[in-house]
Amino acid sequence: MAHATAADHLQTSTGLDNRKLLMWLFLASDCLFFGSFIAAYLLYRGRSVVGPYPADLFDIPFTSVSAFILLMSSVTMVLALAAIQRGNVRNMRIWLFTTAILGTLFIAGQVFEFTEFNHEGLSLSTNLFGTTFFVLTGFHGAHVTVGVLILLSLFVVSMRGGIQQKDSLAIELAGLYWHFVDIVWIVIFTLVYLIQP
Amino acid sequence: MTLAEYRKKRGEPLIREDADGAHDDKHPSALKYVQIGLILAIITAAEVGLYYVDMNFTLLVVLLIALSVVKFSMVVLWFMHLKFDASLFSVLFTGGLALTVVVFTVAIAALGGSLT
Amino acid sequence: MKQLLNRFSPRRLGHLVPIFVLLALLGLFLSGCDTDTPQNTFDTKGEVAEKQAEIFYIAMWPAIAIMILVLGGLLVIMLRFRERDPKYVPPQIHGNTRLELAWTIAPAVLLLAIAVPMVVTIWDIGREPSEDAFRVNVIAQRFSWEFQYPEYTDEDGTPLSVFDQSGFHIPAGREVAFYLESVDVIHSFWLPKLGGKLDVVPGQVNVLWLRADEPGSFSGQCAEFCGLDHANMTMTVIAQPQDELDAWAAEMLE
Amino acid sequence: MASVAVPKRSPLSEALKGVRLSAADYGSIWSWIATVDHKRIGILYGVSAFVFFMLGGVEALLLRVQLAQPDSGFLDPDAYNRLFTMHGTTMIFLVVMPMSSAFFNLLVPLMIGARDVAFPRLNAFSFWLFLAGAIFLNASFFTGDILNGNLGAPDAGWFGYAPLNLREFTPGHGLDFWMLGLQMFGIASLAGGFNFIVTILNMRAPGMTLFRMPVFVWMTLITSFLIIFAMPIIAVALFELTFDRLFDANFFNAEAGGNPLLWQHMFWLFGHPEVYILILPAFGIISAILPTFSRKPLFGYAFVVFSGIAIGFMSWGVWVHHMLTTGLGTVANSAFGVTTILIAVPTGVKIFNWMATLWGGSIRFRPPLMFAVGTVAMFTLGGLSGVLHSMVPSDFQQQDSYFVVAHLHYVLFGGAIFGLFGGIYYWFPKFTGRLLNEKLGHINFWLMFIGFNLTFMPMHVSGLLGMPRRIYTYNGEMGWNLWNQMSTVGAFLIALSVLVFLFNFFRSLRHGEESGPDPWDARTLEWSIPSPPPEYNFKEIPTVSSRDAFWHQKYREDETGKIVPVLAGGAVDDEAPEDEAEGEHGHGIHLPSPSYMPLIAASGFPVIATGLIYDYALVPVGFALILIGFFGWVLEPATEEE
Repeated sequence: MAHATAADHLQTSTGLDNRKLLMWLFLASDCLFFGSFIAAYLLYRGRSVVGPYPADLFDIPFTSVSAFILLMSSVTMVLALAAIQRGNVRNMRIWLFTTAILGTLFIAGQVFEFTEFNHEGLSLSTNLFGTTFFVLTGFHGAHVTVGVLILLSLFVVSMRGGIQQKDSLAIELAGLYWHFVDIVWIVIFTLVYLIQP
Repeated sequence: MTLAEYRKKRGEPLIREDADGAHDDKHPSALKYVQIGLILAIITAAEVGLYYVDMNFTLLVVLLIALSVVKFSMVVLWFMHLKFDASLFSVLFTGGLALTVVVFTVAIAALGGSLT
Repeated sequence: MKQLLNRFSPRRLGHLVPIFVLLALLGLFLSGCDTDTPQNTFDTKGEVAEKQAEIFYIAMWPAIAIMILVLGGLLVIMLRFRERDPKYVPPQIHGNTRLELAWTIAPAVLLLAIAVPMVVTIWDIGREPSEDAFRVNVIAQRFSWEFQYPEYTDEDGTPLSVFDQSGFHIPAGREVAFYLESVDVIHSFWLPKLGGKLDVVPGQVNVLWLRADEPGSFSGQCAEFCGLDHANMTMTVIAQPQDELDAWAAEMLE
Repeated sequence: MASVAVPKRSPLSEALKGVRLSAADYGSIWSWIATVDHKRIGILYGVSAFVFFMLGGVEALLLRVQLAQPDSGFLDPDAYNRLFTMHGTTMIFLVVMPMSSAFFNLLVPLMIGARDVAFPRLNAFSFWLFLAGAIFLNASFFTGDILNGNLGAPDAGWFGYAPLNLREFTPGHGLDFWMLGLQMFGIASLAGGFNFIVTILNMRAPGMTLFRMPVFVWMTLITSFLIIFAMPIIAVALFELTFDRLFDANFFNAEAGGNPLLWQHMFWLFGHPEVYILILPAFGIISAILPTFSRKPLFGYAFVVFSGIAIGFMSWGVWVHHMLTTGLGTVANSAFGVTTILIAVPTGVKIFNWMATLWGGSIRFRPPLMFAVGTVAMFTLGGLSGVLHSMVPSDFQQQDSYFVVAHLHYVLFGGAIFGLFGGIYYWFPKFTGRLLNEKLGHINFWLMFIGFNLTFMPMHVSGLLGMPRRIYTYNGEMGWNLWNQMSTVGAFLIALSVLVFLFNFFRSLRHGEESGPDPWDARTLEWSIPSPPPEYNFKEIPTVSSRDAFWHQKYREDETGKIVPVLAGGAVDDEAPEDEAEGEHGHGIHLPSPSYMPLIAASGFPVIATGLIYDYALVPVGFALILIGFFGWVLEPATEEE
């Protein structure tokens, strides 16, 4: 029965699942969303009239660790998917939870970074750098937070036995979203942190 | 007539070859994922290392962007399965991405900004 | 039902098309000849406005030709192919590639052809002001204009500054370079008879050059919505021979 | 998110099931509030859009009364600025877009042979969020002292240029309502865009290949792609504005080094695709009407479709033509002038193909055809004045003058609104079972056509005579008086035509001639089912073997090549489906269940927005509502259980 249901779902004109198509469309559209914020940051880089400036504040080793954590959370996420696709619910739970923890760590790092910058005199209204930096990374952080919520919800559902091998799509979709958030950070890490004219 | 019956009648495959779930064996193994994770970590380390190297700024920008493009592509191709998945997904995603890059490059140039 | 439909035959459509073709022509006729309109963009009094009007005409005549072609074509089609026999089913023609390629390529060629003079004129009137241009700094603020004349300074070297919306003076027959600055929001500097507009953007200085061929008085106003009293952000610019201008400035500086 | 199978024991899912079943009581108002049926959602969209159409129309009439004479004191400048801002915003975001959404919803599933859209609850969410945003935006009127004639509405124009849109220059909450209302509306459109792309790509009936789809469906697809790529940009621009206005950020603050033109770039990067978002649905509608009423297939289907795709692509390369006078320099002006000129090519292709469709046909002069032909004619004029704008040097004179006002109304009223009215006349019988009165329809058309031209043709002239846009008053000696008087008279003729339409609409709902399933002898699948369509649309999903599928069921070529009716062809499938459990071939019809969750999730957004403006304590409440809505949505079963 379970098998027949799966086949029914795939009875679409393209042969692709509706929900997965929706997710990819959302990600394609989200490119424009982050692109707009990144463009504003790049446009205003080096145009702040008063400090503090990026060079005064950025702590590259710290942010590198954050970036590394988020990158590794992508690995654990894909391992969760690999586990459920092979029917290993237990491993899936472990990896799912690890991913959520890593995501939370990243958020914590960001909260720390924001607070630190704030102490050193950078706020949303200080200068162009403060405005563009906080809003860009803040929206990324909001995306990560939503991702953590999704992962934790899936974890809770799976603890109650709600996710089996046939439901691997739910994990796959959460994974697509999660990896996207990760690649956005790859871009931000390079363009915002590492490249400083 | 449902799509399933229609396809049966015409002798078409019921499920696309590249549709997900149909061919689990095409997914890379967990080991492969870990290997890729390792490469990603190494590239990140290299990026941070480059940051501290004193070199020509333009060269640095080119190198850093090249490395992040590699990381970006690896995550998209393997972790997001775009390498193995239906080409429609690739078209949609690269379409959105390309549009983003093109229009904002033009907009930033028109506003008198530049990457460096 | 049938009779009812016939009452609204295509002939009715026929009345309308000539009416608005006439209206359009009437409008263009009036706008071209009526000099009693202080901001008429066709009553050009300067080099820039003239070139812009020329470009307008270059596009307008093909546009009118196409308008007549399409509207006239629709009219003919409606008259000729109206339903005569409700049972009649016309041949099901799906297309004609050659025809379709023709009406893709022909407009493209026509449009690219009118693009050539357009680009030439963009570069022509978009050039930097010449060396001997008369410089005026225009400062826009909600909801008035200020003209500063760096060529006319008092003993302290402060340039002559004028706030009188009913009389800003410029030389006639000499290129005038307007350096546009805003102290608040975006405005747009527009003297229709002398030339098209340029926005005044806070944080940047836009430069517009114009030339009044003859002495005269020119009306203009802010063309970018700037808030409550945008409608009253008007100005009158008086072009006069250089010696008269110098005399005026000397008088103002006293 | 993906729906997840929850164990049957879950008390939460049991409770949700109870709520869901009570919503299924057919006929009550709750059945509309909880509906996920694409036809009902389409009707909700259409009715709301029409209400806003009348509101935006009244705003326009007030503006026209003020401008009928020079130095008029009918409106003070403050009220005038707020009314023109609301008129533009309303007509674009609350009228043309949702009216197009109404047609997408009503028609796309029927035209591709589907039982519903891909995500029925997401569809309901789109509608409720649109409505929330629309009501929120209009609520801004009441933030002023309305009884004393002080409106509280936004007053920075529908384009809200920076830095005029900053709190420093536009104090008061009107603009806050504007930016947050539009933000909601944008999210709703995005959700709708995703939904229709998935629906069109994935839910087509057997045999309905992409190149057998009706042109309307193609235009919906292209529009939806434009929406999902353009809306994020305006969302970001609005977020940036929100941070500037509410949290003192510096995105558009020139004093801090910000560039006000950033707003314009983002606004028009969204705004130009938006123009095609507004017009392409109307193109789709007339591509359905013209073939039906000339009894011929659409001429050059492939060219019409590909020119639509070309317009979609090119719409991303012309945004700077809205900013030619901002001083971007000769290079940018030349490049964007040329791209703008070239976008006229695919548009022209469509016009010629429509004319060729009529050519050689047997044209029936019914109201839908009148409106469709009106669209072709009026859009041609709007397109031609557009070419005049694309001539950059002459645009320096026309930019921000009434010539632009004339142009955009020829495109958006003469093009989009005429097309949408044609669509209403055409599909009204499909969804009500009754025809709109023909005579009143013709009166409606001619009044509107004459009124429209009387209103907007003179604006070409006043614009060329140097009349700028957005001025609440003018000097009587500028030579603009006559042209403005004509425009005002025309505007009231348009209003009269809308009243005729309303009378016709309500009269025909009750007393209209019964239409039967296929009153126009039409060509596409929606006419193959009863009017109004049953809840499940198609008893049996049709199998499609050609374009104009329904036409080919009704007509065939005999040996001499003459077109003759097929005996018993076009028989409408109007029997009720057999009992679900024992439907033929063992597959019953499973309809999506009604749900309150979309409404609950959507209701969180205005709460957050109100909180941002007045009291931050409301913000978490709004987020909680959204979370409750989404969690309930994911956990409740999507369809009746088997």
